[in-house]
Amino acid sequence: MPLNAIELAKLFHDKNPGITQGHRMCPGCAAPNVVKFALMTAIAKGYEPVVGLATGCLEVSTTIYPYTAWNIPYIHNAFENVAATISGVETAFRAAKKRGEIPADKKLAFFAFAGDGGTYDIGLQSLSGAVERGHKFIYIVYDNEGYMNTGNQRSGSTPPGSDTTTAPVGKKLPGKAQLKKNIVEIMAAHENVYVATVALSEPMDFMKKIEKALEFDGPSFIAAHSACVRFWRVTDDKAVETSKLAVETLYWPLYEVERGVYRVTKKVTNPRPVADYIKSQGRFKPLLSRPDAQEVIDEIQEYVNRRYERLLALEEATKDKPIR
Amino acid sequence: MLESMKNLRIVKISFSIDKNEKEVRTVPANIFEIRWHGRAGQGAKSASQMLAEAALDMGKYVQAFPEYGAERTGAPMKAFNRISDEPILLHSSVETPNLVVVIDDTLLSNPDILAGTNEETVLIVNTVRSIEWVRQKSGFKGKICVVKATDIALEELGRGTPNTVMLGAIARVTGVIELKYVEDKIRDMFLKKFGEEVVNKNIRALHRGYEEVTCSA
Amino acid sequence: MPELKGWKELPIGGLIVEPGNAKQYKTGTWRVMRPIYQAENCIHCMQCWLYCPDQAIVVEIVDGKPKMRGYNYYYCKGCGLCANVCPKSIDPKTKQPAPEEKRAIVMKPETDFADE
Amino acid sequence: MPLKQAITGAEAIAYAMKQINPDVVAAYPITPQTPVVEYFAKYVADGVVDTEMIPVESEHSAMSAVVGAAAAGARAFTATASVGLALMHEVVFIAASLRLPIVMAVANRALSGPINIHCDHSDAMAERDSGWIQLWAENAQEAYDFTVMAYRIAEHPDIRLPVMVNFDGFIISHGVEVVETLDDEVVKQFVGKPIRMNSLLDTSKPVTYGALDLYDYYFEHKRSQIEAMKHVPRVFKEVAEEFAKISGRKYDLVDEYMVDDAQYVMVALGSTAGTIKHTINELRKEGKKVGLVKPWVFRPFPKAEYQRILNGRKAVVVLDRSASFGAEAPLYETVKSALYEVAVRPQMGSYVYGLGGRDITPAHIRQAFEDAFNGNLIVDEERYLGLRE
Repeated sequence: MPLNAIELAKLFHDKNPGITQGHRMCPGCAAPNVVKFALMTAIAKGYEPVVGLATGCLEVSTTIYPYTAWNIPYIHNAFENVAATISGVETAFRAAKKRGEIPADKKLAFFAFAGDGGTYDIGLQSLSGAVERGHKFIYIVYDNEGYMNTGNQRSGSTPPGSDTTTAPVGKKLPGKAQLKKNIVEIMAAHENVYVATVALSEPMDFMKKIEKALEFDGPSFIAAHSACVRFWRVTDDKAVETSKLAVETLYWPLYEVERGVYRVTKKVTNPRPVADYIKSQGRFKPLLSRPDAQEVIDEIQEYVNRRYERLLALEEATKDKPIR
Repeated sequence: MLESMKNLRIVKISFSIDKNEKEVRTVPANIFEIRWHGRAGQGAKSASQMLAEAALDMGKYVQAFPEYGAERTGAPMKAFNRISDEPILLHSSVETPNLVVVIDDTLLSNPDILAGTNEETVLIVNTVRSIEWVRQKSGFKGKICVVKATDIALEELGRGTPNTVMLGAIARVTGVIELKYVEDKIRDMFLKKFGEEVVNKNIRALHRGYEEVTCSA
Repeated sequence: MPELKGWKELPIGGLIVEPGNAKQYKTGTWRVMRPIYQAENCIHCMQCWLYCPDQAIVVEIVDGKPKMRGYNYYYCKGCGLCANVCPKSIDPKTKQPAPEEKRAIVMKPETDFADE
Repeated sequence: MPLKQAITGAEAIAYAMKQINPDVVAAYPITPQTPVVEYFAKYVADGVVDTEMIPVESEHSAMSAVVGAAAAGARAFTATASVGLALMHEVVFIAASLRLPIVMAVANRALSGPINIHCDHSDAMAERDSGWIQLWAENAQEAYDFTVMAYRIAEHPDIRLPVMVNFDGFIISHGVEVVETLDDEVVKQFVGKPIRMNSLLDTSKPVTYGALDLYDYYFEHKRSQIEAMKHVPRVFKEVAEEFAKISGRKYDLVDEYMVDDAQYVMVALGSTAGTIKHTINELRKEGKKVGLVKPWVFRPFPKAEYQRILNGRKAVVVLDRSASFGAEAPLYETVKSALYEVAVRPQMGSYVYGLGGRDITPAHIRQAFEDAFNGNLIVDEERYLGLRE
């Protein structure tokens, strides 16, 4: 039976799914839901989650001493090393199991959560190393496309034209010029890995992918579209709506790569123009008032179109051809 | 601090230049020092280590350490030994060796060979050439011993690795190690990995080094 | 705020050994808009419960089925995401925002409740 | 039966770790630490230990992974040197502040730049305020012994701090010396089972590691870290006493060599202390009243011992294998500061030597002692041994 809101409510209406109330994330933030969806799936499937967190909004807001919004084992080490840290925890688990110090049937699920800064940028090496080594863990990036914890600075994930404090839209420059780094492909290139994109607006797809990750014999990487209502300059109630637009415009295509086999999990036959997504968010407002706005939008649209075509082609080409 | 390390006494290590001439030499403090010259990859480091292990089995205190740079295979390199009846406290490099061992005679013109030597120092060279040639090439004033270690190794082992032959020569010339302890080491190192035959070949090479080394008067 | 403890009374390493004690922390004071639940329009689809980032939706199981029972205002930060994802917020015919009296969740300014 | 082996310091440490058979080792190779990891990897490959090894992609991840493993209750080990330790720097502090009983061997090597692979102490000195216990080995024997002792200190409930075992790069790491190793069973008994606390794997008692600790609590947590260090001398002595029973080798916070009647006392860390002892033996034969006080434990600094031993001596000469640019060399500064409070302050001299592996010989040591004999020490003058002017 696939997980859905009704089933989950029955399971979790009177208990916290690892993360509790009383955290201090901004009202309407997408990140707590990314966590909730992942952990509810794990618990519903009989796993006990153990969480590692990279420095970032989620970390800062959920563990302000002496309070913790985690009722499961939790470790924050530093900004750039959550993957290495959780690889140590996971290895300790294997060591303890091997030595019979914990029961052989104990099912722990190791999660690492990080923002895009801790994933695309400063934490990329640690992530790549841990995935290459094949630790059994699920790495989830809540991708809000910037260093939002410290007030909206540019990251490798920030899209072109988005106004940030370190790549602001100015009189001369139209904000960040570079395309968003394609972290999903980087991670998929590790080959013995399960990689997927998810969005809050597609909870069933989200949870199915977490389920797959839990069952995958090796590391998994999940990229979650995660609106920062504050610095994307949308109203507090718009996180899910923004994700929906991202999916419908193909700005955020939903797909998975399992050992090199591509599968587009949500086919969008009549995608809406990317301009709809861009125009829905205040972070692009300064861009839109520039004469070259259309050029930037066209560039993104062109990229989005080509990427989707490529994904469909890859799906076709890699069908039943796992790399290992 | 170990009890035995206190009250160090001066000890003398005796070594023979040849069978007839016994000589007692007082080495700096109580330590016999060896400097090895070779090329990286030729096995001077392993030889110095094996010598240390054999000396340890004889109840000596030992050190073996190479000099490290960023050199690659073929570059001139040095390795060192210290051997003593007492615990060795020194951790500086060997400055005035009692014995200089040259694994590769193409290194003889290198002035490093002579560094810190005097007329008391002994030089053992792996070469097919004569003692006179070595003296002329190196300008060394003290006792020179030569042994065709590579040739012997090729004959006995089928490989030009002169280490065990050189150890035989050192045993003969200095007495700081004795053949039977080196034999045991050879057995330890090769028996499990390569079997009896390789052990015997190496022991033959060791003995030939001992027998065939020749020294200046 | 709890009483600030001296260094000898704290667990070592800055560890927090009381799991999920953030539940003591009231985030309801952050609210400027208050969601008002209109039970008569609710279809109990659990979308509000699923998406509430602060787990502030009260649910009760009746005959094996989850029923929405309103809000835990101790935690609700008033983001309005629940109202946004609520299917009753949209008129199924016009696809336009439904009139307030037809909705299951209505957002009201917190100032309306200043006398409470 | 104890076994005398001619092995390198690196092998001695790996051998101790083999006997300890830790749960997790995460390490990245770096000269001159590499053979430690290589020897241990071979033990793993041969099934001599059943440790889980994490061949990480950097030292930063090595320290991060052992932090994760230790927080999960594992007995964890890593090893590094020089810039590798510097790359860990951030997480080195975190390991101590999370109170994780990790053990790390450091093959001391100069920090870049320019790049240099040889011994000096600048790497470990840069971590002296990181909250780690620092043990300093003079030779391969001490490197082995300290590694065997380390977990007993680190895991002690009054301490719960990581331990760094320092041994000089190349000189000790690659030098073959005689090491007397203990029986596997004796080491196993001595080290005992890990004392696990607050494990992340204990899902019945979930703990939060690494919370955001602001100005209302951070200071209190640091204070309790300071307190843990204060227990180290007592615990170290207890562990050392027990270790003496199994090994016959007696350790203390400081190693006192010929100090009873010494008027001129030298202070130095690591392998150079051996060369100093050798030189002291020679000078004693010449009737000179010389001695050495070597810190076996440098963090926490055994201040009381230094005050007790050095009070009233004629002169104290401190040799540092690292510089503190714009201030006094670290060991000198520490010793000098300790002596501020003694009744009769000795003359003091600071000598920096051996940077980047520059050799230090008995002649250099003699030179520094000669300055002391001649009353030619200036408290505020830093001098250099073996340096070309």
